[in-house]
Amino acid sequence: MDVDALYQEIILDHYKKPHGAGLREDFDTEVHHVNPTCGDEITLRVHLDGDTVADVSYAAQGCSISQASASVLNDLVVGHSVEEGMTVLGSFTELMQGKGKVEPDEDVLEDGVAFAGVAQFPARVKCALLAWMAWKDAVAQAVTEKEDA
Amino acid sequence: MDVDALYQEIILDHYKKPHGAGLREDFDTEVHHVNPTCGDEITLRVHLDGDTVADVSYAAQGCSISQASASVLNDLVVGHSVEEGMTVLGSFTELMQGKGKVEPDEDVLEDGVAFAGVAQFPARVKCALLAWMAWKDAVAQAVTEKEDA
Amino acid sequence: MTTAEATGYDVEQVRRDFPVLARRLAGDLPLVYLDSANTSQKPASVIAAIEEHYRLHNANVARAMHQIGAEATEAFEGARDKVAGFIGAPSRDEVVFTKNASEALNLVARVLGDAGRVGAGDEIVITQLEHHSNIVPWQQLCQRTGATLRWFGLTPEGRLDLSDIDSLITERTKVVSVAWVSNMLGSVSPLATIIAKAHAVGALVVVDASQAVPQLPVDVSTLGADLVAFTGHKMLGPTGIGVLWGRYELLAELPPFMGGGEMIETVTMERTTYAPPPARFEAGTPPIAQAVGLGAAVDYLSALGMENVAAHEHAITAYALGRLQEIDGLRIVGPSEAVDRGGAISFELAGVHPHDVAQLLDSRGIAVRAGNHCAKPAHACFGVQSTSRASFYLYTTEQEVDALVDGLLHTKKYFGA
Amino acid sequence: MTTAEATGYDVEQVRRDFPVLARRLAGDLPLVYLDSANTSQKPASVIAAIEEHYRLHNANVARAMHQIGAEATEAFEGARDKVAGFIGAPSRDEVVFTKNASEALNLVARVLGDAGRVGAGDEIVITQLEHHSNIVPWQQLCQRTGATLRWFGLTPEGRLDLSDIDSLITERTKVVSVAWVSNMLGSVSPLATIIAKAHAVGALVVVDASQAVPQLPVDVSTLGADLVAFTGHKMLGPTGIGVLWGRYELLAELPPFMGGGEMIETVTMERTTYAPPPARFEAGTPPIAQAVGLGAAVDYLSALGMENVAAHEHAITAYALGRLQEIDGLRIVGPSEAVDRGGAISFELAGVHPHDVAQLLDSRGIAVRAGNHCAKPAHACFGVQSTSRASFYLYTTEQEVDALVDGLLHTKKYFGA
Ligand SMILES: Cc1ncc(COP(=O)(O)O)c(C=O)c1O
Ligand SMILES: Cc1ncc(COP(=O)(O)O)c(C=O)c1O
Repeated sequence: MDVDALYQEIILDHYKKPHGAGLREDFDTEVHHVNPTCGDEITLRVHLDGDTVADVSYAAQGCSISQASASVLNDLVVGHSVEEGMTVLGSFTELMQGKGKVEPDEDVLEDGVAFAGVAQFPARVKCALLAWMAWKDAVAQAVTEKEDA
Repeated sequence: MDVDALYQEIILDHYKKPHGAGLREDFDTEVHHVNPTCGDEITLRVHLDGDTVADVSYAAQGCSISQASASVLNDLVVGHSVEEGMTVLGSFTELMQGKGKVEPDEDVLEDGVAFAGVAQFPARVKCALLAWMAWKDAVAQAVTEKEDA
Repeated sequence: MTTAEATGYDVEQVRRDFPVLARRLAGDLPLVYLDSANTSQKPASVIAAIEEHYRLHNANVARAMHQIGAEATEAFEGARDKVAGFIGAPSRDEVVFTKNASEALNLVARVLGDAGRVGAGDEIVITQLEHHSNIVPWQQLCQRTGATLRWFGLTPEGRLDLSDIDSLITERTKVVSVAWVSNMLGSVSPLATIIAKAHAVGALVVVDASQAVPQLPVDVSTLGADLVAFTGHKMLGPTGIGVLWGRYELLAELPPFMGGGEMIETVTMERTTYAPPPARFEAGTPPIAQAVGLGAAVDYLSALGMENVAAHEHAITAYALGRLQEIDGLRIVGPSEAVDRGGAISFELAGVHPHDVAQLLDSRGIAVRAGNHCAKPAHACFGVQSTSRASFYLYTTEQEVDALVDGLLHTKKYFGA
Repeated sequence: MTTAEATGYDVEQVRRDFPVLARRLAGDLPLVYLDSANTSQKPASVIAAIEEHYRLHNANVARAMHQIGAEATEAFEGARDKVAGFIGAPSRDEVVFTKNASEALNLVARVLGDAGRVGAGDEIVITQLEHHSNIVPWQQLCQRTGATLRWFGLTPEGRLDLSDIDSLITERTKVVSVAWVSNMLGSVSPLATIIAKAHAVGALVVVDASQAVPQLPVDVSTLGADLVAFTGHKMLGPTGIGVLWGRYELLAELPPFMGGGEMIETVTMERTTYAPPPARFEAGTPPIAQAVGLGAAVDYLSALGMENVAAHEHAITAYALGRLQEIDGLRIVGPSEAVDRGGAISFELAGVHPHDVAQLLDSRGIAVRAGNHCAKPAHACFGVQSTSRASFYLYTTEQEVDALVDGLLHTKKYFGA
């Protein structure tokens, strides 16, 4: 269990300069997720433009892993279709729950491959997934609202 | 821990032919005591004539030790003064709680010395004391009632 | 029939796994342990699992992020997985660790009251063969809520008398709580009938499986009960741990029992929200090393095979019932044939009080229990205050039963009975 | 001041009694265990006592009349004697075994409600530094009864703010429940003042001594509290056991918490009467092997001498407070001087999240805790969501504190903070 496998350079970079951080006013739905075991929190807003994720804005309190993963999430889903985003979510979740045995696909996950090492630290998997679970929840709500409207 | 030290001949004799068993109508007070750990029960009546214990009658359900000790109690206190009875109670209790290290006084305890072996069987000490505790309780009540009257 | 034929494992070899069975008692007599319904003995693998945990992996769980904390958490949660698998739980999150079966039953009674699922005018149905731990919590709940306690009686043979089931379990019934296997009479309850009837009127079914899980293959996913309680120390595991299994949706609806530790989602001085099951019901530091030990116990039982354990229990019980009935003046309180019957045999020996029976047997190294076995009402049913009880487990041999019979014959002679 | 001067025993020799302290972690690094406020490590004597119990003397207690039953009972009740002696209890019957401190506190909250000693309009006073286990049970009690929860706040230094004691503890106050030593801030509560005030208005005083009994000489006979809770696993004992001490007359007045097993006097289907304390509060099979282990823990602590344990705790805490404050950007949350202070030090490291601190330290074999330490409200007081916490015990050395400091400097560098 090499701690450098966990804290990849890419992760520390995202942590220090998170992409798309902050809460922006244009949004369809907002969710607040908490990781009760460690207390990490995220407030996350999703703005859809038709089928496209126009923006994901967020305020996150938590460790480097959870903050960096919100930043990477922002990179990976904004500007893409909801469906594409869900595919990435699927790959990312699979990687996280793979106990270090899943080979990440860099074409899909881009900077997200840096999280491969997290899968070897069971206690930190939830940190990496916090933003993604919040995003899934917010998107699902947004889609439902659009359908109902 | 020789079981024959527990079940002395004298004890088995008292068990098979208890002295003074049965509940008689002439009495001042009646008590009902239970040993919750084993369920042994005794209903015991005391009849005082002035300072003298005129009768102790009882209905006991329980093991050989508890039955035999009620029988020995009857021998030792009926016809004696309350004070004498209390002295015997003191000696008997001391013997029981002595963990086998107290030398019984045959002049005071008579057949009660047969219970010396019980003291080596902590689980059975309560059996031997059940009737005596009931008697103590009943006598105390009887004395209080006479004083109040 | 000899047990060797009926048992799918080598009992003598199994016995070597249990250090205490090699114990010599006073007079250098070997231990003949016939008190397994009270508590079971522990195989070396269980003892070693606990020891190793404390020696190498001891840390608190859930809260710790360091290596030994992760090890302890994995061991503790791994034990939950093992227990879930062992009883066929659809989800590991349905397995709540308590301190014993009694806590599991009290937990249920308390939270059903707190949730308002039992109130004045409602009825709770139990049976007359219950262990005190499945009587008193319901009496207390009735006292707190104004609900009424009702119960099934017993047949002269010592089985549940279901003849009045239609008048007992009615629209007013909110909970039916019943032992699967009686710890005193040995009888096995007709759960299917009771569960069907209870569910037909919308009542919850609680099963006290304290004597069942150690002896029988159990599959809660097909049992039909809503909640099932059992205890670690009767199934080769350590003291200090019990289990409440519950259907997840039901557990998720119920409020917590005790508060504190990791059963919370968030806490402010004003208000607390609670974690989902099973954490919601596990206040404070859980029985960590005990869960590890229980996990090892479950591994041991699974390796033997619960079908084999059940077959052995059946064979040894049948053998004992036969041999005990050879003794003049011995009366079995409970079914005298090994049909729908667990391995606890309570009996009276004419003219000798149960405590004297137990004491005499003990002087020969034979450990049985004497008393009311925490089942006073069942004793009252049979007009007795106490009985002697011999109970068997996967390590019990026919020779031990023979020693019991010899001891009882000696006891009769000793007391001239 | 070095710990060698202040400590009345040889710490290096003591360390050899704790098998886990010889553990090598990933990278063949030695374990530096600084998480003792979470759970303590166990000396070999405690592990051996548990092992020997299961190997030779395992039986259920109270109910068994056979030799191993008597041995188990003697060991279990002997542990009660030891615990009673250790805390200066006037009577062994005042020592109730629970599963942990949380159960002890919940027990009290439940039975005070059941007994009608707390009702609508009444007030319960706690403090903002409590562990969740001394908050949530009282919130639940208030919810059930309509009573009101009030609390002492904290000073900026992290001590109890008693300035409003006269308006907080009033004639309406029925219970005051307070931690003796905070598991997060480390501060020691001014119990004498609080107890005097509470008793002056006729309120009961409950003391959560979970962090005090492991560290300080405790004498309940002079403390003045009515009820005291603590937990075995933080004082060298096993998991799965806690203690509630109570004044006998008070315990004798209180109704039972859970029902079942040996907590009864007599049971019929209609009605149950209860055994006197402590049995009344011990439903079901108690934590037998755990009591045996706790007894061995108490023996170990007594042999070291609690004055010596306290002196060591004080010295190592003072040393750590000094060294930690050498680190730029490190902020101690709680008193920064070793005055009226226990050995838990929570802190923030600017720019690095506590989980990352803990992870980096773990990569060097140093075990600290990160999170809210089951004290969310205390964290909220200081405007933080979580902290890192290093906590010490009788086996902690200055070298381990030095390793912590080096690890923190490395952590700062690693995260560029
Ligand atoms: C101050 C305090 N109170 C209560 C507890 C709860 O103890 P347990 O988890 O053993 O119930 C703890 C420890 O977690 C504590 O530190
Ligand atoms: C049928 C039954 N129910 C409940 C219990 C209570 O189990 P525990 O004492 O472990 O709580 C027992 C055992 O004593 C039992 O035999």
